Amino acid sequence: MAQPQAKPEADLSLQVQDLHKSYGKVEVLKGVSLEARQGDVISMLGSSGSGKSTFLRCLNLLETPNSGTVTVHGEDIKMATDRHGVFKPSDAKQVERIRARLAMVFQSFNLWSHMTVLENVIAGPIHVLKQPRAEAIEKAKAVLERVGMYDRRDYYPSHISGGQQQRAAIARALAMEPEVMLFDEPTSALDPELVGEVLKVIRSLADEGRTMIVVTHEMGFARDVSSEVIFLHQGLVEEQGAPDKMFTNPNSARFKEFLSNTRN
Amino acid sequence: MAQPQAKPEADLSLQVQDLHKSYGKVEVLKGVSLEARQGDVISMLGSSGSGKSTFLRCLNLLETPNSGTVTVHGEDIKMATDRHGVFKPSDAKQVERIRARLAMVFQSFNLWSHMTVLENVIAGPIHVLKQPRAEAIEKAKAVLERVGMYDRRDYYPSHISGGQQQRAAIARALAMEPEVMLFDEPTSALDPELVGEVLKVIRSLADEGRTMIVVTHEMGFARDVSSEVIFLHQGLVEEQGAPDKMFTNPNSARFKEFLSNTRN
Amino acid sequence: MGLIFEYRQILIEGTIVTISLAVLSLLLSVGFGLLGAFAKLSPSRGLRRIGNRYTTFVRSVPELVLMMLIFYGGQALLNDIGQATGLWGYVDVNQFIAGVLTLGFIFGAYMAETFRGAILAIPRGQIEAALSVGMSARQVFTLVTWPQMVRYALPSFTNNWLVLVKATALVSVIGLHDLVWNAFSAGRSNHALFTFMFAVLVIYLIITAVSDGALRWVDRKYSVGERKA
Amino acid sequence: DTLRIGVEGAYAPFSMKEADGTLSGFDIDIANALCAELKRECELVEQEWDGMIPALIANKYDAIVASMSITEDRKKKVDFTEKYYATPTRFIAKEGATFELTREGTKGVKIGLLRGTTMQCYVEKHFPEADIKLYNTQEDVFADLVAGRLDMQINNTLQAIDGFLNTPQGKGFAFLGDDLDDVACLGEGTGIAVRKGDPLAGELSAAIKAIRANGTYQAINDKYFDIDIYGK
Amino acid sequence: MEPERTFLEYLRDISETTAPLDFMLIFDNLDRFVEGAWVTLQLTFLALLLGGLIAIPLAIARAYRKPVLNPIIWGYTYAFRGTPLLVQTYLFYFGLGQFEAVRNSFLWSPILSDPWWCVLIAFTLNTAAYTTEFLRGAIETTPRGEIEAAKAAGMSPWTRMRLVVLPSAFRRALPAYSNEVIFTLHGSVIASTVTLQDLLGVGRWLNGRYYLAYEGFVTAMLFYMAIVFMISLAFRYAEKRYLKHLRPRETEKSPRPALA
Ligand SMILES: Nc1ncnc2c1ncn2[C@@H]1O[C@H](COP(=O)(O)OP(=O)(O)OP(=O)(O)O)[C@@H](O)[C@H]1O
Ligand SMILES: Nc1ncnc2c1ncn2[C@@H]1O[C@H](COP(=O)(O)OP(=O)(O)OP(=O)(O)O)[C@@H](O)[C@H]1O
Ligand SMILES: [Mg+2]
Ligand SMILES: [Mg+2]
Repeated sequence: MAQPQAKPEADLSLQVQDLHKSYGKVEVLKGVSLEARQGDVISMLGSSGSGKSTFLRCLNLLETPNSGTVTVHGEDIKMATDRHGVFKPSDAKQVERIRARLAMVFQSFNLWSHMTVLENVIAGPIHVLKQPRAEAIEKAKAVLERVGMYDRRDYYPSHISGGQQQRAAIARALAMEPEVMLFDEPTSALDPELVGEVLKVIRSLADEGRTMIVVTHEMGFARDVSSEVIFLHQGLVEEQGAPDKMFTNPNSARFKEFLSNTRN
Repeated sequence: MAQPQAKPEADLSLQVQDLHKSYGKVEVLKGVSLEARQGDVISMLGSSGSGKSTFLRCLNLLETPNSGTVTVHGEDIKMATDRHGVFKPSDAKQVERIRARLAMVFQSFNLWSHMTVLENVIAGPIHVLKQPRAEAIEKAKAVLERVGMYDRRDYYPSHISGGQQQRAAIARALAMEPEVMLFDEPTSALDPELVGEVLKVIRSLADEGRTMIVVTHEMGFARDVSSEVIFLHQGLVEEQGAPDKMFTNPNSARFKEFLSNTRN
Repeated sequence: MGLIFEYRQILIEGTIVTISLAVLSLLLSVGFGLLGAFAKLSPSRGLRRIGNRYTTFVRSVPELVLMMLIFYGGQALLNDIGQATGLWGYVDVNQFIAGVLTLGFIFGAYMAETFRGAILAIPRGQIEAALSVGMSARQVFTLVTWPQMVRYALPSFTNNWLVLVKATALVSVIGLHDLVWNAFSAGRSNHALFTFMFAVLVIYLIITAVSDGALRWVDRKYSVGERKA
Repeated sequence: DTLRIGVEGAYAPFSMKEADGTLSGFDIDIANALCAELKRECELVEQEWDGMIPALIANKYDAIVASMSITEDRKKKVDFTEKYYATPTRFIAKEGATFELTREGTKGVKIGLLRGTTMQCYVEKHFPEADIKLYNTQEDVFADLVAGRLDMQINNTLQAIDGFLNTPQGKGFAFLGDDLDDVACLGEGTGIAVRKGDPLAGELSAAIKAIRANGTYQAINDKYFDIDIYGK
Repeated sequence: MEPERTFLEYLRDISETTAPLDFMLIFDNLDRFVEGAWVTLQLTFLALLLGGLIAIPLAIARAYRKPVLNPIIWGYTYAFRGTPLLVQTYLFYFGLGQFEAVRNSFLWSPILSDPWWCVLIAFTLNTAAYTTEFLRGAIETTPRGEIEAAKAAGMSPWTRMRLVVLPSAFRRALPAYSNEVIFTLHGSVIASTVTLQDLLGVGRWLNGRYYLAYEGFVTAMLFYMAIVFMISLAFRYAEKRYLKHLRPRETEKSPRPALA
């Protein structure tokens, strides 16, 4: 069980303040804040449609928040209102740089369909991190081995099973050796054995000092691995805290209900 | 807990015999057989890549098996070897008719992206079952209500969350009021509360006498709801039987291992 | 400019021939194109072979030659049959119909490739989902394949259409007098080829503008449900 | 039954398009006069020059009245009537040009001419080392001569005077050398082509004689030209 | 030697008199056709290459609706796709030649006076316009999730374009691109109207020289057919190679007889 420890301010690897996001008239995020120190594993719980994916997508600016700030390792992502009155990132280079340090595993995987699994994994390291090809392949093979996808490395995404696609997507994110990882339900398509495997991987990454935000429906994982749990409800943080406390003694009525309806 | 009961032969709603399927040189299914009586809920377990999706896809002939027979309510799906030596269904009308009686929820949802959720749900009833439009809409609304998607009925699939997409896909299958339902990990994208809801729906469908084959990674569901559990391993049925027996006293070493690696 | 006004009658007549020929052949070519695309994507090896031969052969022969082949060769064949059977004497192949059939047949092969590419671009799961609810091949097509395919096919379809509009000029070799033929013969009769060429340009640009508007509308109509990047 | 006659429609002043879409010109008037003489109804069918003979053979019309020279090569494919006019062929170049009209003198000289005419045969036979450029229409030849892409061109004198030298475009250009002489290539004048073995050739020849005799021919001739184009 | 020569003469005789096509004449002029084919191939493939290179940035600018560029490029593709290639070629060749100023400019003697260059320019601009439009379509239909994945990996817009968007768009456009290649090849016959001796030019030359009706066309046609046949093969090969991921999960021939 990972203990949440007090860490110095400098270690703050990710800080989000008062994030708002609407689609048209529907406000999906109504002011979400979060702080993650290096090595933190933050689990995000929340019911379907509560805005978890949207939140992750805002962190690396795949969605532009309507307001709020995102700070990565002390660096504020610069946002500005352009002349059409649209709030958006103002420094494209900065956004790229930051995205390279935040890897994401998508809920729907989003593997590049015209590349084999291996090509998917090495694309980022070669073209973004500028690793030599041979080195990237070496590392990719190790990563694929780690998620049990080594023998499928030359398959196209459309020719592998759902769980294999998900593992390929995880491998792709791992290969970027990012400081912060955003996982959107990374074990949804996996069998219980593999869930265990993948969660082990996540735990070991945390031990290496990487910061992770994991959207998950695995209560066990949230309780055992994470340093902090956030429960999102209708676009707001309903409850947040250390897992032991949250699971044994929840404050919020909604979270209590959520827990009690969970079959375990 | 549903008890597997001995039912008369006539009730055999689905029968599969010695199904084989290869992709190129890789043999994915190496002879799988299965019998489902009316009202049966058969859970399929198995590790990622073991051939579960392929098996479901063979049942309604989205994949053509290399050999084997599928019998639905006593009706053999006619297969024949054409003059190029390819084994395939020989009666297209029969295949359509049978598909209309076997509804499927895909692992990757496969919602029609140019239709709203409601349109997705009514398309089959209107065009395949020839229900009047008004009636189809009525029923669709009820079904959407049942999975908690009523208020999102006018959204396009690309504008809803993963869990909402999955529920829409379940609603689409339910609306066909099929005799046999094939679920491919129907709760993978759902939060624990909704998992409970959906499993309740499945249980109630079973009580109505529908037959279901559910690929799942939810051990709890497999144990509590299903009348039979099948454990697939590397394209073969490794173990099969009543859930109580399987979970408390497994025979196969592989299934034992699978269970012990399951964090629960 | 005065000259063009003077010759407006034959320019208008030519334009009408061009447009009606183009529109009718377009309809025909869409039909041939869909058949061709389905043949080429069909699981049946025989159909695939027919589809491949159609697109390869028709596209390999220059349109002009094919047109002459069908028009003159078809005429000869018709006459021979008439003679052999004694059923008819000399019948003239109607130039307009021959033109429409030939252009439709030729452009069907191009449309086939366009449609095939578009169908391949549809996520396969979408079609599988349709099959799994028991839709017939026709229903899968009208409810799922077509609405999604249109979006992918449109740019290349537009190209084909624009080439087709201009290819109608080829029918002059079989004696149909389209816009280009009429304008050029007027231009040469008056040593004012460029003036008339200019008129042709303007008329074509108008046709293009109108079709562009129509196609944009189609694009909007078939892009529902797409998240814009 | 009607007599169908193939004409070109873009070879002023022999055949051209009027604003109302009707055809006019020397060839057209002659064709109509011949029909009147034969007391047959006539239908004029417009056809591009390239496909003139193939369309005749394919029975799209029965005769060609389109300023077609009678040559040995063409006779292999079709029959001809007697000539109905004959005009000499000459070279045209910039005024004061000094090309020598010999094999050596035309080496590398750019000569433009209309494809598929008797001139092509002549130039390729006599000046094979020239840089011969083939055009689809006479208008294009004139345009390139003016633009300087050609050193000279070869053409039917009547057409050259009417369509070029007497127009503003033709300023500064003049005939070069004398009338050319080579029956094998240039033919024996302009005739009407019919399908091989068609008795129509004889009937049309007789009709040509008749309209020359009764003055119809002369009237048409004078309508378009200052000189008598029937030749010797 | 003797009997062979008579045989040749005999052939020539048949060819000229009884055969429907004067094949000996074609045979005698085969070298010219080969030269013509070379001109055709050169023009077609240079135009496709240059046009393709031009089209890529234009298509990108169109797909992403770049403010000022988009309407300008649209105007360009509109004009070039909307008007006949013949007229465009004429305007480049004869139209420009009409002006004194053009004739006296430095562009005249090496480039604009030469039909080869005029035709190449016209063809290139033409095919670039068509290619721009269908490539734009293919770029616009790139699955959104795949672009997001590329963004999330921190790829710059250029890398994203090069690695994800274009490769996927090219693949989707492949079947339609075969149309464009063939259109350009067929369109290249227009070269013969401005005195170039391309394949059709040679065919027309032959017909004109010997007052033939078919021989030149038929021979040219056979050459064109051969070229398109090779193009089709190339595309089929390219699809096999590059569209692997689009192929349905398909079963190869069943390895053993069906048990049913
Ligand atoms: N087109 C194909 N070509 C080759 N192999 C394929 C193809 N499609 C699937 N496979 C392989 O078949 C095996 C079974 O795939 P299937 O999708 O049935 O697995 P699954 O049991 O559903 O796994 P998961 O739980 O991950 O969804 C996998 O190992 C996969 O890689
Ligand atoms: N493009 C869009 N337009 C309108 N509404 C949207 C759009 N995208 C998402 N939404 C809505 O925003 C809400 C939050 O979506 P989000 O994907 O963040 O949910 P989630 O918490 O990840 O759910 P899940 O667990 O089901 O994946 C949903 O109710 C969804 O319908
Ligand atoms: Mg989500
Ligand atoms: Mg699966």
